Amino acid sequence: MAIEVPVEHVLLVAAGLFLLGLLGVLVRRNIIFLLMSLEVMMNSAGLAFIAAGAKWGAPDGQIMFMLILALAAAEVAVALGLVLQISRRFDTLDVDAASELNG
Amino acid sequence: MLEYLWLVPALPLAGFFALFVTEGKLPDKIVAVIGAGSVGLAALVALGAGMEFVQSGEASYAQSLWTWMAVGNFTPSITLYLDPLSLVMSGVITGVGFLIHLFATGYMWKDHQEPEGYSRFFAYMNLFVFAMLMLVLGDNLLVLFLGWEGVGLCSYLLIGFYHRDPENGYAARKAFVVTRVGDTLMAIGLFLLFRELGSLDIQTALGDAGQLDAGMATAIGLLLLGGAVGKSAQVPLQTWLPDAMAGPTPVSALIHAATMVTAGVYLIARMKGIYDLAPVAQLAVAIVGLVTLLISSFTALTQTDIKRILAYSTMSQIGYMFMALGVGAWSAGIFHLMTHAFFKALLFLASGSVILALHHEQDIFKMGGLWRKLPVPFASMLIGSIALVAVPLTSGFYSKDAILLTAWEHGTGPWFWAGGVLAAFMTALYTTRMMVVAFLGETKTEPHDASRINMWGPLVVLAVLSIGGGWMTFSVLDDLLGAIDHIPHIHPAALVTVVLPLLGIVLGYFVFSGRMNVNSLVESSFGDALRRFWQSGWAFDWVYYRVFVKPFLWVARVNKGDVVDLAFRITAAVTRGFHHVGALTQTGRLRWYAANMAIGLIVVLLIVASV
Amino acid sequence: MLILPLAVGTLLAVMFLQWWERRLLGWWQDRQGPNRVGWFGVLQGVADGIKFITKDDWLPPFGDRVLFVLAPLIVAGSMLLVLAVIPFAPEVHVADLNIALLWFLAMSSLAVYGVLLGGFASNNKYALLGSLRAAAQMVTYEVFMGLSIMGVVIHAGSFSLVDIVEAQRDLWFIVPQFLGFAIFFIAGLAESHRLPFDLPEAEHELTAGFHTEYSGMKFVLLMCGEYVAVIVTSCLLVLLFFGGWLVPDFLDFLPPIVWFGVKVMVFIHIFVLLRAAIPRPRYDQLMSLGWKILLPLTLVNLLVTGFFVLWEF
Amino acid sequence: MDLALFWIPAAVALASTLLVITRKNAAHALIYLVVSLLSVAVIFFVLGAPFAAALEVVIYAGAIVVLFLFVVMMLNLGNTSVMRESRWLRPGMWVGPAILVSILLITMVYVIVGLPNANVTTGEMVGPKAVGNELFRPYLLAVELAGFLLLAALIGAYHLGRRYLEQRREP
Repeated sequence: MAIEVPVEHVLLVAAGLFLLGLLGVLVRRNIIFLLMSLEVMMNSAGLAFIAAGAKWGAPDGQIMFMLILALAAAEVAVALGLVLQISRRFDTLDVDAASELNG
Repeated sequence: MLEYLWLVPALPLAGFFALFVTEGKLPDKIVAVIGAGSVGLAALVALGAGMEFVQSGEASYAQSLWTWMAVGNFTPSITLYLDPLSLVMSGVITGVGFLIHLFATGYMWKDHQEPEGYSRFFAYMNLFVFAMLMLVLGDNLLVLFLGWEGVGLCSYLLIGFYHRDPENGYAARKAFVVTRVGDTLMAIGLFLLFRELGSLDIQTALGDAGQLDAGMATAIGLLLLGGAVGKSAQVPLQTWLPDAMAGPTPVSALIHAATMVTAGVYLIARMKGIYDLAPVAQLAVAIVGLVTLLISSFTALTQTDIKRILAYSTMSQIGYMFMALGVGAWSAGIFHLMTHAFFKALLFLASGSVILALHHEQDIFKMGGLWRKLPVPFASMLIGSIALVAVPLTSGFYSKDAILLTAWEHGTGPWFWAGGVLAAFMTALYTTRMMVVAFLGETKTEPHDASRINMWGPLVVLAVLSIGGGWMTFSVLDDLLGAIDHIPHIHPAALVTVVLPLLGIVLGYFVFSGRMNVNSLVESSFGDALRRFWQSGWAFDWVYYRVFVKPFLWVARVNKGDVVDLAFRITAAVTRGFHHVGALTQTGRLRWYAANMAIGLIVVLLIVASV
Repeated sequence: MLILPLAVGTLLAVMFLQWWERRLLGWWQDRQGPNRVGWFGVLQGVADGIKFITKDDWLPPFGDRVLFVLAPLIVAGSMLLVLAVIPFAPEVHVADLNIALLWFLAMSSLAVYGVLLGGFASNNKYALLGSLRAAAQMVTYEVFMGLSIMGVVIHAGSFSLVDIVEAQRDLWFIVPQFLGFAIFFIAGLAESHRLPFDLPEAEHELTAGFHTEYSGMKFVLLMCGEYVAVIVTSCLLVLLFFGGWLVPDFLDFLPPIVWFGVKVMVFIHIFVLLRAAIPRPRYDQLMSLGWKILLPLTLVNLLVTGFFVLWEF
Repeated sequence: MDLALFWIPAAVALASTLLVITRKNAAHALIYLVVSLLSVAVIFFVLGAPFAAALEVVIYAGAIVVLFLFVVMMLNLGNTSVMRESRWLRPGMWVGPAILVSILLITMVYVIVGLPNANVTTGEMVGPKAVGNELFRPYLLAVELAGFLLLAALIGAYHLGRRYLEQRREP
């Protein structure tokens, strides 16, 4: 099942997803929403890779997507551990509470 | 034996390593055996190799060991090169060196100043002998330079041997720094030579020396002279030698009389081919020698420290050698180098036994009447002195006479001869002064002679050599170095050179034993000023302190805050300022960072799109 | 074409199964079981259905209404969707995807949401604990459920279930892949959170676990999901390890679909038998069994399988 | 007609993603995130990448987002957190980021539309076998690296998840 879709349409959708994710990162203060937005952004990157791979009929795009997947899994595992720690320490999920690393 | 030539430097090096790695844990007797034995064996090998070399009748012998490094077409090799010059030098170094080592085994025994330093002392001495042998045996100027610097290092270590007294450390530093001035000049000379001729191999370079234009040859000659002046304590870099007497007396004998200071003489003799092309440089050599000769012999007359007298005497004798090389008496210069090594080592060692017997008393005016109490040192001193004064039939007479006769015939007139004769007269004067004041007259101290055979044995051998060295080596040196006009002709000049020292002895005896009163002359204001001027070594230290040391210290004080570093500190401050500004952007707020990344992304995309 | 009969048949099968399981349990545990409605209580399912439909459709006022309604739909829907890729016989299937097996894994992983959201939306501490357990348990067992069937995929060289069945014409994969079968069986048990692995709804500690607040038709949907999961897991066991509709030649007097049904029934009975026979483990025992024993075993199985396939023994 | 098969899931994905970033209730947002991921999976399938589609569902939707939900449940983000979210999410907060993102959107659209060979269309099917062959041959090193990364994440998550970290804070 493969349908002919102009590649720039897919890229536009990927860009839209990416920007929505970015908007989420910029607006939300809750760290969980932030992480969700990050997932959206990574997913959009994966979509762009898949589109590129599909354009050339090459499996490389899917492989890149799998690597992104591994990255996302690793990131979520660590980030959720951090979320638990932050919620225990600061008793809030506000990312700005954890801004001790300022210059 | 020739094929074992490599053993000559290798044995002292092995001795050094043996003493070095054991860190002074060996018993002193074994240290003595290793320290003196390694040099003794090297002397035997050198003797055997030398005899075989003389018998073979070859002009030179080269033993190539290995290639040091290969950088492009620059491939200096470690090659030992034996010719008459280096044979004489290595014979003196190992032979006299061995006798001094032997003496030192007694002199340094249970040394009260540095009881733990016995092994260290011999390690340094062995290393010194090794470096000196590399200096004279290397057929490459780079190897020569290696030995040259090694000698400087060992000199530094040995002058500062009694390092617990800061004065000695100062003397060692002074020797090191002053000779470094000469070494720098020499290094520049070597660079020039390499640039012009493309090789540092001595024989190749001398063979190609004809390609040099006159100016370049003069420049190289003068630069090499600079190096030689530094190492051989000639004017104007002579000031370190008197202070170098801070080291133990065997060190003074070995380094500052017999071997190291002659390295400059060796260098100029070795580079004869260059000086043949540069008469100006050669004349400079002669002038340096003459000036040093005069200055130091006048200075020696006013010193009170027995070792300082001998140090200035050494300077003046090396001045003779330089003058000899400068006026073209190449063989006579080397001949004088050898005889001087004999009698000056004898003098130093004998004075060493005196000093040891008097519990490190060095002021001659606190001695007196020692001849009865210390017969062997006195006899040795006496023999050394007459050789130094060049009384006829002693070794010093033959060599000095040969030099003066050549100077008489020099193209610029008899000026060098006159200076040499004047200095010879002065030599007689100060030597007599030293002997009369220290050994005759009334007894002022109670000496304690503890010398054993390992101390007076070398004295006897050296005394024999000082007397007979002139004849014994004649035939050999004739063959080796070419004809020496050694037989004093019945010639006005020759007569003067014979008679004047004898006059000096007589005059000195009467003056310094008190039989002739010259107090009015000495105590006049002019005489006193002159005496103080001479005693300070013609005020060289005073001038150098004001011209070099004080301005340098001033610059250092001004530069305490490090002016050069200012540039870096300003850079650092600016960077830190930027850092503070940049740190303001680092808010620790994730969303701020994300927004910045988004802006960056926009910029990058715009750049990509516009290309 | 096949979708409608499949849906209706599945619902009927669930009704039947629900009664049949209780009957079997009654026999095995030496008690009565439903035996009043109809012949041997056959119509018990129908009676239950009428009861559930007529019940008040209650929503907990303290919970999250949207998610509360959504959860049973996900549970039932995801399992029903798996049925779409199961070939009951040659040419008897809704869709022959070339990634049918992955489809099954994807759907079973989505099923977690039903349990999780159900417990979360109830806003009840038993439900919350039950769904937390469910999440951890199902995510855990999903890992080696996927890995255990990769041995089969290696042998068959395809994700398509039809291809996998066809690849077993000579030898059922139960022989080379016994370890894979055992692990898949255990993981399937845990995925459908059937006894003895029904810790999300362990009634003696958590009342009824994640579905404590559920009643009426939403409860029916949850039940449906569970029974469909049992059926689906049995189907896959048969398809992956027991040759699907294939039987030895001397047995082909019946059509393939019948043989398939027979095999599936055997596994459903085994599921029920396990429920009757084995006590429930502790939660931590369940997790350490998964991570410390089954996962390494699965990896070893995969490694050995790969080794043998690559060297063509 | 074919394009509809692409644009319908794409529209769903965009809409649900917009809902993800605007929800106040974390659980609802996660459900919309799952919907978004599922529609992206459909897009993958449509683009001829069935293996990636399956992985998207199994791992992204089935494991990663479940972890999110798990944490949300552990922290028990109830009505108080929803109220806090509405305090944090004042309408004025959207203005700046929205402007920034719009600029970026315009730039991206400009770049994408201006791509040189815009007429090339996708359409080839790349099955799991091709992916596997490629993955374990030229990309073997990347697989190993991903393995390292996951192991590191495992250890990091294990460490971060322990309770003693917070006790150390007390003097």
